[in-house]
Amino acid sequence: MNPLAGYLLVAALLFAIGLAGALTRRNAILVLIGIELMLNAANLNLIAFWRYGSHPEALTGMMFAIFSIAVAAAEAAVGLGLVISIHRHTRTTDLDQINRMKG
Amino acid sequence: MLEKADQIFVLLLHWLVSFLPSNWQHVASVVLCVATIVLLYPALFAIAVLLERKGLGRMQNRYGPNRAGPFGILQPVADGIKSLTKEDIVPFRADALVHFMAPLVLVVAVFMGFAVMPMGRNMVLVDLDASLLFFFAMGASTELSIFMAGWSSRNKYSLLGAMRAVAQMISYEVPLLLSSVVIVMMTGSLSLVKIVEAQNHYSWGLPHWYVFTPWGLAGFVMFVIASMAETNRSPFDLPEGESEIVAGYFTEYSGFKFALFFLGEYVGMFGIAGLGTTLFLGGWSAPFAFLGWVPSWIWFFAKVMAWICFFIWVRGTMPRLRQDQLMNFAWKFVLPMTLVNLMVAALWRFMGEGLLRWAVCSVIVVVAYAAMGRVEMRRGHLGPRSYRYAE
Amino acid sequence: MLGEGLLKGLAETARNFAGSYVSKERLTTVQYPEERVAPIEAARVFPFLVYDGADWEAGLRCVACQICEKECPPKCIYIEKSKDKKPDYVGKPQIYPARFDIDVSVCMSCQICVEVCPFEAIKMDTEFELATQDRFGGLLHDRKQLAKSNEYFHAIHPTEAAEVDARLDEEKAKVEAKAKAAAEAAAAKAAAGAAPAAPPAAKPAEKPAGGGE
Amino acid sequence: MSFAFYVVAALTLAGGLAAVLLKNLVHCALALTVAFAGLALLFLQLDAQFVGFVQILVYIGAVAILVVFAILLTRGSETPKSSEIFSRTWLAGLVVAAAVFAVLGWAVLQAAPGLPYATVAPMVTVQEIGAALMGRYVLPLEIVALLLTAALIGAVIVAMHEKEGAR
Amino acid sequence: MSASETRMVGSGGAPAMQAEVELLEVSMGPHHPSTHGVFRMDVALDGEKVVKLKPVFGYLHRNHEKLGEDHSYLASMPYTDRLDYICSLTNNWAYALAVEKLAGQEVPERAEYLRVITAELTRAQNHILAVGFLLQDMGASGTPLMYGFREREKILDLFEALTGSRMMCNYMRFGGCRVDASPAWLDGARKVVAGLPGFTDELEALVCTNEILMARTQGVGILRPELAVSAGVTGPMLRASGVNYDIRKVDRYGIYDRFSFKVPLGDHWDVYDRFMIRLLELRESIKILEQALKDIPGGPVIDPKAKIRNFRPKAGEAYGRIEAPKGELGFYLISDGGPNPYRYRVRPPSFVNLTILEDMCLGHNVADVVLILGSVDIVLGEVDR
Repeated sequence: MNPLAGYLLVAALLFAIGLAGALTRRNAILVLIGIELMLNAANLNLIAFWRYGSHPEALTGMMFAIFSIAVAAAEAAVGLGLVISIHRHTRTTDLDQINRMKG
Repeated sequence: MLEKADQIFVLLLHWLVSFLPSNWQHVASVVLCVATIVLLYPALFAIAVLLERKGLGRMQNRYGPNRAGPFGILQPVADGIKSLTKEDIVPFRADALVHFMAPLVLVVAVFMGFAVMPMGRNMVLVDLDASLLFFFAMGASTELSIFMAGWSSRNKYSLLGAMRAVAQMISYEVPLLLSSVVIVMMTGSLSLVKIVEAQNHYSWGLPHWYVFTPWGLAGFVMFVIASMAETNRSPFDLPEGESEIVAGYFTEYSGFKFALFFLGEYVGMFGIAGLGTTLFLGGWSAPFAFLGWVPSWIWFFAKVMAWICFFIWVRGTMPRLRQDQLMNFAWKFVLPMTLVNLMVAALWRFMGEGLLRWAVCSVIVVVAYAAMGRVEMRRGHLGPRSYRYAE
Repeated sequence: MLGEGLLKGLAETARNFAGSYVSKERLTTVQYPEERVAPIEAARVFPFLVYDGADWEAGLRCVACQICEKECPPKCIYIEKSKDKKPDYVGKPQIYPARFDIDVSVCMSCQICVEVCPFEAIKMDTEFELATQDRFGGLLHDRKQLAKSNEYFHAIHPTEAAEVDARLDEEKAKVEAKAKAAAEAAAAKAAAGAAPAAPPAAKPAEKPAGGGE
Repeated sequence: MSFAFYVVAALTLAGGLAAVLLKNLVHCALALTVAFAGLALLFLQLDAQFVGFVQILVYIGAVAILVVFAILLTRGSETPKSSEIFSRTWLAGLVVAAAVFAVLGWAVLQAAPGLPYATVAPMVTVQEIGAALMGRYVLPLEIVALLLTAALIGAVIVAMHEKEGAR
Repeated sequence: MSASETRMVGSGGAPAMQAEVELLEVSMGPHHPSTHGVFRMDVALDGEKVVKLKPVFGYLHRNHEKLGEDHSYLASMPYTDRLDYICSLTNNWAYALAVEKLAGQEVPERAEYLRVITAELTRAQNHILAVGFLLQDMGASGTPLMYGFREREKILDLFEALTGSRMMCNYMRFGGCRVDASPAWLDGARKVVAGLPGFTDELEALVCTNEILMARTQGVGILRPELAVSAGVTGPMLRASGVNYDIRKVDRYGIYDRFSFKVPLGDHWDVYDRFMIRLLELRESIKILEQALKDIPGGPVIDPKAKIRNFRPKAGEAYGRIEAPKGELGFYLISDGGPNPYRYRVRPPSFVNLTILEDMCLGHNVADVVLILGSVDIVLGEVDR
């Protein structure tokens, strides 16, 4: 098989797993875990395209991946901060129960 | 001849693998190197433990272990046999798999760091372009193993200890990284080999180690502080502060797994000492030009052991900090200090040679240190007191 | 400046570290089984029974008055009186302990038995290596194990033993003088011989025994 | 495709699957780190050393620890009842995910023959990356720096203990 | 939604917030390494902050008071050694003082001097040890403690040479002391006392200006003077709270009015003050020792009329108290004329000082609890009796 296609398939599968986790789990933290997996799958795509692309010396894919990692770290920090804050208000992290806009 | 002594291990390796067919040589040399590292550091660990116990003993006006073998030098062997033959207890409610994995993950992670450590001239397993980053990445993954140990034991003290340890290690990783960044700024490389080479030249017989510059000294001090915290050494040993939380995250470990934790901790210490040596103390380079004939690996290990001795000395002297004070110290003193140091390093870079930059940089570093120390003491209303007497 | 106190402390430990190699003052440990500290005269560890002469059974000063048994705070002394009597150091017939046991595991080395003994019969030993493998029988010392000669007493507590001997000699001299006087009186009276000598000598022995409660 | 690729890919996918399927949240977080480690290895296989190490440093050293702390702080480390793991709309979610995978997989397989085949591994030093970050990509770098600062402050404020009487 | 409901009712008030926080209940002790013996604290933690602390003691209860009523007056003397087993000589003195009051006995002058010398040596070694253990609790790897032990050994050697035992001295008798001190012993004591200031300097250099020590102890475990007085706290604890109360000055028992010494007082009422007050008291004890060892007269050490056997004080009651190293140590005795006391009661300083533990600990960290407990300087033998 084409190596690039292999990496892309792995990334797609990982993305789907992350998406399924984010959509089906109740716990807010697990939804965040799913989102992290999806972001990582995207990173894998970026790196794979950079590696097998025609201009690897331009570093575009790698730069994208680096920025994506930085953004993902920020997202995780804020997201988990929100989860903790919500937990402090409602004593739960169950998304089915957090259904009100009022704190 | 002296050249040979310096390169003895490299030559030995080449000689050994030359017996093999050429397509096996690469694999064989890697395996041999890894085996050497995996055997060497536990041996050093045994020496360090003995040194620590004897040194602490002497500092406390006692002998330390002196019964096993002459002067107690067989004590590590006795300890090893004891821990190997002890019953391995896993608490009933513990998460057996995670409980089992935690020490393994720790040991693997700390050993990985040595892959990029230049232990002598031409003595590095892989000369990565980003070896400093690799080292920190491996250091970061030890935190997870500590969390695994604390959480899986199902013991409140373990969990408290693990939370403390992880919070502490995360906090001090930032100053640890930032204090190394000045070196990267000056060398222009993340490769540890290049960093050592940049320091390995002499003027008037004195080496160009980074510690002998204002920014290098400040970075070195901050690195030492952060490395003590990173390896959970006194005065930052509160994750295992036995007077508070029994033994912290490895309370529920016994026998061989406990020994693995102990090993991991010490090997981690060697790792960080080796890194500090490489970054600030010129790695394997000799301290004086006329001592250049001594094999480079001797210098490296001598410096690492000196570093360990300093850790032992500090442990023998200092009480332990409290959790919130530790955090405050990291975020409000060490981190700002490393940031100031970054600026000083930049200034140094752009001021050009001369006494002026020495004066300016030293003044900035000293003033910043004194001012921040003062603020730190003022905030807690700390200071020596005088007492009144009633007749 | 921040860190000054820490540096001072580091200097202090370094001084002690170096000092432990040169000065006895900074390394006071005595390596016990090979080295021992000089014996301390006042030391008290565990009681023993003093005997005079060569035969321990005949020479025991103890007359089984049981004062020590009563006064012992943790009650670790067990005494059984003998049915018969034997002569003591002044030659008077006295009861002797048929059984005299002290339990090492209970004794707290307080020396009260020594203080209350009117006969200088029980003294404190300085021997401290009393550990055994048998936690019941081995720790219960009977009178044979407890009996130690007056010479031994002199060896471990020379000052105290000298005082004790002086006191006993004085008493003995007094008793002899009394006996002599009695004998002379008896000779003067030219009546029955040695019989009156016994009651006055036995009396001081019984009086404290009754009053010790 | 090398044997190593299959092993690492399997490890990554297994980690990912375990992370979304396991009951106990801490186990999920640990499985997540396995997935992260596998991804780092994949990056290394793709000759992206720097990104691989950054992946370990950031994801295993920071994000995984953050997740674990969040789990402990929300008392989520106890195993929940099986009925409470999945959301009420789990079927819809699963269908959507499957559909997404189907589309992506189809696209990849469609394009596979035309994709570039193994080229020579690009030699990129860290110095070049640094130069690029400070040169062509300096604006995004500054924006990310701002974003990180904002996120840092935001996360601290959101998670800070509310002082009594503050509201 | 019940959780959020309670929240609305509580409307953010402090009690509701408190109730809502999930607490981590930790049992510290009885085999916890820092509880100085067998002592337990049921601690409720919010994070690492203490919100509730319940001291549990009695693990070392040995029926001391009842034994005292069952034993003769003399036979209780060795038992008092075991109350505060660090300072047996001061325990002896307090008990002897109570019995002497009860029986109306006089003490010869030389015996009074010997009592002061041994008691102040006891105070010195107790304070050395208290400071050492406090630092040990702080995690100082035992170095200050080992230095303390080194110095304490010299004092214990003196005790052994005089009384025959290192810790369970059983030295004082009603109407004096058991044995006389030889001139050689007094010379030895002078030598040891001459070495103590040097040791104190060493300890101060090692720890007193240590920033970590200051950070750990200053402002921690504040005991307000009003609370201290109302709870009956005594000894260095009370003086560290700024209350000038030293029974050596108040009662002038024995011959303490003959010596010039000062009472150090704390102004910040925290652990650091308690730590420093002990060191300063050590220096004052050295002063007393120097004076006492200079002036010691000759003469008998025990009242010649004192009875060892068959001691029966007349009916009545007496309370004898002294300034023990840990605070006011008192013995309360009622005699009905028999060989045993009718009632025998001990007022142990550690026990009373321990009662305010929770008040000092609330709002502090677990690590501080260990320190605060260390600064109280308890000995469980005395707390549980």
